[in-house]
Amino acid sequence: MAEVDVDGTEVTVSEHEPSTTTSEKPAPAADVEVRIAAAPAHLSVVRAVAADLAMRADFTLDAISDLKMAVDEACSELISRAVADADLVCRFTVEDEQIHFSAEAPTGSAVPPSRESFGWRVLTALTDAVSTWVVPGGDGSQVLRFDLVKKRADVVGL
Amino acid sequence: MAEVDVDGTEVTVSEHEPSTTTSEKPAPAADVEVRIAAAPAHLSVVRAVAADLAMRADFTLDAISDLKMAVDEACSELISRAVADADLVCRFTVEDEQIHFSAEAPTGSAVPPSRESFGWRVLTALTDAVSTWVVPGGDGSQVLRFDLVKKRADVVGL
Amino acid sequence: MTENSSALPIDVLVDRPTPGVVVATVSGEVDMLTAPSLRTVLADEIADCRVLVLDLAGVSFLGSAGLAVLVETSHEARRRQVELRLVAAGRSVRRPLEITGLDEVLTTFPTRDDAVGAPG
Amino acid sequence: MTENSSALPIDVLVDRPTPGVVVATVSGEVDMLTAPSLRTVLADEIADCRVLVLDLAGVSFLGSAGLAVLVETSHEARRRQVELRLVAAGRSVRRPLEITGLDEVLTTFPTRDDAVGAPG
Ligand SMILES: Nc1ncnc2c1ncn2[C@@H]1O[C@H](COP(=O)(O)OP(=O)(O)O)[C@@H](O)[C@H]1O
Ligand SMILES: Nc1ncnc2c1ncn2[C@@H]1O[C@H](COP(=O)(O)OP(=O)(O)O)[C@@H](O)[C@H]1O
Repeated sequence: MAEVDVDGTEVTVSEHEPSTTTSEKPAPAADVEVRIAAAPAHLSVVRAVAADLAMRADFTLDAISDLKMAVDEACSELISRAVADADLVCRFTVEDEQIHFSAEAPTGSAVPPSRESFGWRVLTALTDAVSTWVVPGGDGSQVLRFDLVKKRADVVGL
Repeated sequence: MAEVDVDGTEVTVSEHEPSTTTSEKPAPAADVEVRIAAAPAHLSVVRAVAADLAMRADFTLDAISDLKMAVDEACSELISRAVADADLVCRFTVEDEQIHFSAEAPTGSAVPPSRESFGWRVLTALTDAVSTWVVPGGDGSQVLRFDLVKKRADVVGL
Repeated sequence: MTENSSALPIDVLVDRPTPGVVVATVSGEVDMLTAPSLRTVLADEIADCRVLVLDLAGVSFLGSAGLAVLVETSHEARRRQVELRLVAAGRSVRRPLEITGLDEVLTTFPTRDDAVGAPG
Repeated sequence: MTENSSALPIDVLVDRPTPGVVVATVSGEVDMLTAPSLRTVLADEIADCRVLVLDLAGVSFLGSAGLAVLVETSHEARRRQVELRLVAAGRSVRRPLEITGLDEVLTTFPTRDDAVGAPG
């Protein structure tokens, strides 16, 4: 399901776990995990964590700004689609030249976000790789997940 | 075990869960939970979360600075005393006029930090209530915990 | 996890330096939480001016919910024959506009004085 | 959870504006992670000066590990008859010094120029 977009972003939208994205490599344990109520009031905490990690990993100022926006976009999408009273869990892993971010929340729909949406175009423009999919949770529920990779320095564009 | 310190901070050091601190009230679920590897490199993420929450809760600039320092102090103490490869879990709850912070990590010693230490004096100077204790974890292990409360605006001093 | 009701991290100040000109000065973070209040203020102000200056110099974060408000306001401005001018200073505003190509669609100025003083 | 090896968020620049005077300009966050590198630099510099100016104006966080380095450096300075002068500007440095009462024990100045120019 993975493809390379016009701007070089590796993108995946799938109803199953994608088979060729970074998420499939044996994942190192996350450096930082943040759990919030899936509500817009907590978006800024997740952006603050993203900015702090990217700054310390010596990201360029543009890359810090892009990561904040990408993390905000993925979490906003998860919050819009989350079931009531859900938690949103974010995991950040700082790798050599990039930060890997993944986030998930229980959702009511089995359909992942459309790749025709403005939000998806923004995500692909901001990141070096992005994927999203829905996996079955416990007792018949569904979990929507985003996975993205942002490099320390890069040239991106829509 | 709880007492009121010279500057009005409610303080508790105990080997058992204290019986008269804020931590004993039926705790509301945390707004934000942050999990890090118990290592100094991740202290700044926890401070960034503390600062973001306090700013949005309209804390005074002195109170924001004090909360960052108190959170850093509690987490530094937990990191110093943590067993190898441990995780440190922090929980923030934003209440009406205050932020409640708690943090814990597995430790090798059953003895909580001394209230004669410089670190403890700093913590009591910075916060409105603070307690620390060691609880039994799974399979014979020990967990050291800090619990503190910082009000939106306050006058504090050592 | 619970939801707290903290102060909204956005401020919008409205000012009328000359007749027909409204300047809305936004500061703080424009995201999914705060974009609705920005939308409400701009929908009110656009009804009663010839030039709407949206000063974003004090905006520290502009997410796609905020960009959507800019796009909607620009459509509404065209419909009402109001001139929309953005003040976009600093990376946290310029970068999202560039990434989405909106900098080529919207009229931007580096400072408030440039925007207010531009020939109509 | 793993430990990452990101760049240390501290910088120490050493400068000798006049003979016998060393100015160490610190920027970034001084916490449990970074205090050891500050300690190392100061222990080196204090061996070879008459006046040590520690400019903390660019410090955005000063935790108790950093305060401990200041206390140790002050003791070492007294032992070596070196004059220690701190530049403490901004809340993130002044507040921790006040809270711990260290502002009454250490000699502080509002600017680097004041500290360098003070009568010895
Ligand atoms: N190029 C753009 N720049 C900024 N905002 C846009 C752009 N295109 C669409 N939007 C805004 O994004 C929102 C969703 O756009 P759309 O492409 O229809 O996505 P979706 O399919 O998710 O609804 C709309 O409110 C629209 O105003
Ligand atoms: N008043 C103070 N201000 C700043 N640092 C101090 C002060 N008192 C002690 N310290 C520093 O804190 C550290 C621990 O001090 P101490 O009171 O002995 O606590 P502990 O019992 O935890 O060792 C020491 O390195 C010391 O330099």
